[in-house]
Amino acid sequence: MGYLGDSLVTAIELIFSFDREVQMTVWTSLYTSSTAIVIAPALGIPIGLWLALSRFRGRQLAISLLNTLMALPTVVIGLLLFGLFSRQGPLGPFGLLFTPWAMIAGQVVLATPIVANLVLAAVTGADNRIINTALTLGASQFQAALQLLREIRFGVMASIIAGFGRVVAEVGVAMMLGGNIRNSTRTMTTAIALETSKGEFSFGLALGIVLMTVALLVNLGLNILQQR
Amino acid sequence: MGYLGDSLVTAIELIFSFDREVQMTVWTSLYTSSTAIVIAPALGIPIGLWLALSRFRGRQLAISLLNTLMALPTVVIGLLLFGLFSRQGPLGPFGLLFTPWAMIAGQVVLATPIVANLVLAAVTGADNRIINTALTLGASQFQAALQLLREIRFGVMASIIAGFGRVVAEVGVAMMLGGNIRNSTRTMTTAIALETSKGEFSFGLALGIVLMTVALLVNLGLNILQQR
Amino acid sequence: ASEHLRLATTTSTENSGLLAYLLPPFEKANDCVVDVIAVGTGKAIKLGETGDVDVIMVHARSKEDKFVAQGYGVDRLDIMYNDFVVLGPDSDPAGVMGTKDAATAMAKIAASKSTFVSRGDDSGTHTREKQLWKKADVTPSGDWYLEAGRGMGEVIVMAGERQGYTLSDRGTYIAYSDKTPLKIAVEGDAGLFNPYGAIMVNPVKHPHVKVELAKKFLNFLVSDEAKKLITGFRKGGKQLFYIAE
Amino acid sequence: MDGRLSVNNLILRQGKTFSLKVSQLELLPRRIYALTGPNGAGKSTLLKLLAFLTVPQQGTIRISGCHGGLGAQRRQVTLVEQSPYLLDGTVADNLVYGLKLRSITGRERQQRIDSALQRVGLAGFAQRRSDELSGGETQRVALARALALQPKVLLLDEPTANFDNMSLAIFDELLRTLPDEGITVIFSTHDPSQPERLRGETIRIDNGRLLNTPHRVKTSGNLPRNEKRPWPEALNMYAR
Amino acid sequence: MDGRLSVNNLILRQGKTFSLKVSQLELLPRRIYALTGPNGAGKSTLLKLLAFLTVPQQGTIRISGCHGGLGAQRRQVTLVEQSPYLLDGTVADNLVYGLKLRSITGRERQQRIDSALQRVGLAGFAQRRSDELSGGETQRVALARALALQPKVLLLDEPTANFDNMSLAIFDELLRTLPDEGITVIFSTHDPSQPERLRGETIRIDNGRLLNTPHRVKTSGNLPRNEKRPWPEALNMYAR
Ligand SMILES: Nc1ncnc2c1ncn2[C@@H]1O[C@H](COP(=O)(O)OP(=O)(O)OP(=O)(O)O)[C@@H](O)[C@H]1O
Ligand SMILES: Nc1ncnc2c1ncn2[C@@H]1O[C@H](COP(=O)(O)OP(=O)(O)OP(=O)(O)O)[C@@H](O)[C@H]1O
Ligand SMILES: [Mg+2]
Ligand SMILES: [Mg+2]
Repeated sequence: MGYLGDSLVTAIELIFSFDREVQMTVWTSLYTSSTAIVIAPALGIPIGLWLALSRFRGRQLAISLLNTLMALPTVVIGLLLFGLFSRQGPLGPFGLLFTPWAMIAGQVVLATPIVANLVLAAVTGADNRIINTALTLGASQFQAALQLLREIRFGVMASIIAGFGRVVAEVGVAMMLGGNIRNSTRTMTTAIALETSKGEFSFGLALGIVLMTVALLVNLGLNILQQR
Repeated sequence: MGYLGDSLVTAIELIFSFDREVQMTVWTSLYTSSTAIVIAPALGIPIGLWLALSRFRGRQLAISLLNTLMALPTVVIGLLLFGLFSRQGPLGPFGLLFTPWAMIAGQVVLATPIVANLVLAAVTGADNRIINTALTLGASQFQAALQLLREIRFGVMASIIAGFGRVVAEVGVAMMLGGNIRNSTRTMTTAIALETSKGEFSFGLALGIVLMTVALLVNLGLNILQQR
Repeated sequence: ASEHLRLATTTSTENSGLLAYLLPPFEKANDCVVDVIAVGTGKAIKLGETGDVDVIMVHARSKEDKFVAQGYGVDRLDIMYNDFVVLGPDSDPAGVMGTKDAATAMAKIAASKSTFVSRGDDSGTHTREKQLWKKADVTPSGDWYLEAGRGMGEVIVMAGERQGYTLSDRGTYIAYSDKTPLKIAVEGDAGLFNPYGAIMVNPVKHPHVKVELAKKFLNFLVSDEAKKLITGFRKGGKQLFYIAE
Repeated sequence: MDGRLSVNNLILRQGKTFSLKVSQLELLPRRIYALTGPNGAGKSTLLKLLAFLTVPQQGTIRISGCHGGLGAQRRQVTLVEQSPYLLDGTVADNLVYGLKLRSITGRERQQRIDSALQRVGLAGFAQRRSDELSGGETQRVALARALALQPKVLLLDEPTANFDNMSLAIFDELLRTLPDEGITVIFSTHDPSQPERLRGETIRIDNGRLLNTPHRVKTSGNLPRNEKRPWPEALNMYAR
Repeated sequence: MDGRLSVNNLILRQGKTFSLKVSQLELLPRRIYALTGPNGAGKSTLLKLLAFLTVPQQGTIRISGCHGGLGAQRRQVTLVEQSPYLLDGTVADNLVYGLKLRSITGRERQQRIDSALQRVGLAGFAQRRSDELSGGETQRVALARALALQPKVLLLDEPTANFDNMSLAIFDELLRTLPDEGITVIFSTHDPSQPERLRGETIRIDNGRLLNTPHRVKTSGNLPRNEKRPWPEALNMYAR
């Protein structure tokens, strides 16, 4: 436990030193995660809505499959997309491997099932009069779905927050697809992993505290957004 | 993409070869995750319920903090608990480091905020007459809370499934606290990470497919449980 | 707008801090950036095979030769070497402290069934460990032999926690020396030398490889300037890398 | 004539035992119809069908003068459900929603909101939160929300169940004026005197079958056997 | 005398404008009380307080012969809400729930369920899913669920709002027998004739103030100013 105190001090120093490298890492973490968590709901919310509202044969199986995708390890996503982005892969010519775009793609794959599942759960638990109310007031199917989302926004926001937490905390995708390149694709988490592997435990933990601080700020922001 | 086909074949071979080492790894993954996902809801559900149902100053902040805990990287949890379990740490004498128990502890820390947050969201979205209905039919506060959980069981189950997905897919805690020891604390995910670091991508991916298969079976089981 | 060269290398070179010290002069002189992707030896070679990097720098001679033989790489150069050490706890249950011959020490460890933590990850270090066991005529197995499947630093920590022995490169040990109770038990054996090689990814197989820059980089690595930097690099007051003669 | 509702050969099965069958039903514009029948007769089920919210397993419902699909037809009709759902937000938010969807803005929007709330006796309630209303207030907000839309056909499912006597009087008054505004009203009720008071034509339903159709008497020929006939004899006359 | 409800100096503020104040109210065992008043008068609010579901900001509610805390008092009283929530599952599941909590098992449990369903005219509904009921059926299941518990005090919030005439008759009949079974009934209603029919004592409420208390006439002295008095004059007499 000895290094916990050190870490706190180091963390505070790190935050207020405005060290360029640390800032860069925070920024990489933030903008990859944020981009991913804008794209993931754009895919996950419609999937969740559709699975919740439609009835078809094999729906239960589809839900179980979606549940299973939440258990997709980040390394596996990394491996899969590596095959896609690698020079020999179909997207190889675009040279996306070891760039933030590859990381974002991996994080979208990671977060989408989470968002979809939790939206599915929120819709399933929602008042079943909402859709009909919107429809009879003149909404189209699409507008009614939007209104439904507005009514269950707490659940939708929870799905987005869970997805954000997942991508901002993940290492595997960032490592495999980003490559942990200094000043380029190094994120908070890959930096923590690196420092830990160097034996710089207290520095690693300090970076962890910085990451938590950033995440708290983001969540406070989202919370305020939700209040409105 | 070339290795994708290879991986599928290898995965099927692995599953049907009943290789003792692979079986052992699957088993370690399963029983640590399962134990963790029995303990985490025991902690997370009461926290989520309490945050959803009580009103106190600072509640919004508490919720934001809980949201933030979902962004806790597994390496950071590993570092924190390492300090606790290491020989010099307060729990050192128990010799838990590099045993499944340390992994389970880390996974509980990982899953509890997820379960708590999603239960909070489910309760917030629930019909607000449920508690009063139970109370007026003679339930104690505790029994009413239980009935509430029964009514929103889809949301509660989603929180558990999300937690299970998180712990079964995680690498950091299993690495840091389990040590990835062959035939002892090696899980599916640490094995995948190892094979990947060796450059054995297709074998890593094959293990990933095995893991997904196991997760699918678990989810189908939970789904059937939920149907009842 | 400066050009990027991608170098896949082992964690030991990156974690020791050598590259952060060695690369800037090259980057400055050639107006380029070297993107270092620090991974396990196996994965570094794999990234070379798939053509996702331009140069690899690793320490596993047999694998390097295979890499070149299969046509994935060209222009293999010996860059430098450091050495391995056998680490053990103060209590020294196998009684190997100060032994000069590594294989003998390994045999003693096995005979006394003292805990030994292996990298178990097919890394350069693991490959060397297996060679040593072979030389000692031991097939390690049993409760005392822990195959961890993790990075060097983590394995040092694990061996420390378990009061066991392990094989480490000197650089990582120095980085961890204040975090582990382990001491050097065996060092200086010629069988513990650890050469690093650099290989350019074959531009015939992977046309997008930045041949010009990669060649410049390889030339730099064996230049007098680099030699001076490498031998001058100190950590904790100790020299970590030596130039191959 | 626009706004005529025609139902043909309608069949809807629901649950294990219930089926609603309507071979033919014509509802003329600018009239008031009262739908009466015991609990579980199928009143709400029929109203949901007429609102195009459920799709029958068989048969058609058409609204004359409307040549669009389901969505277009739905826009002509508004249903106030038996236990209405108020959207999260204020009372005004609830009234605004449908107007927004119809791109009604500015002065007209405000006028419609004010007038609708006025008509249900809830002037001054615009800024109240929708989840902090009493039972009767909730029902009246739902009614105002529908009125503001000025639909061709207004479907009301037991709209006055939780109304106090004052509101009931207001409601009766209000309903009588709607046909003149070009609105057809179909409401279900358990109040035996309400159809008469409103000079509405009564459609009686039981066990999923219409016992009469408006404008002409019908034999109970298609009434299922074993029917319990719980409707008091005294009411066995056709209103108006 | 057991089961006497005493309210003292009760104050509950709700929302921005509404406050409920009851300085003194005594409800005697084995009687029927009708709570009447316009929408938003505070009927539901008062009933929730009497059911010990909300805690007043000031004042006390006590049930005589019960010496436990809130939980124990709550067990003596059961409220059927204006818009009741049925638990997920079957009708039987809903009736079983409270009985299970009271450890009533076996034959007695079955008897109580059967009898309660019978009494609300829903015999044969036990295995119906609770989310597949009509509005009136839902209300009647909620009533049966409360009856099965045989509480000392039964609170009913507009229990007959969605009832058909047949059920209404059954209900009136049922209610009249409850006092003999040792049950005090307090129900709210908008049906002006219902209190009389049931020979209940009327408690009139408006704007959160009681306009009378049972057993003795009260001046409207504590009636807030600006009161709209929407209650028809004709009803200004005290039932029984
Ligand atoms: N979602 C549903 N699934 C299956 N059956 C249903 C469903 N909703 C209602 N029913 C059944 O269909 C029949 C008609 O119900 P409906 O709600 O139309 O009755 P209603 O005439 O409106 O009665 P009430 O006067 O009680 O409101 C009833 O037997 C009811 O139990
Ligand atoms: N949750 C709430 N928060 C704030 N105000 C509320 C809340 N619920 C009800 N009110 C207000 O309190 C007052 C009393 O409401 P209550 O539900 O007790 O009326 P009621 O007499 O039952 O009316 P109704 O006959 O319409 O059911 C009303 O003005 C209502 O708007
Ligand atoms: Mg109905
Ligand atoms: Mg009320």
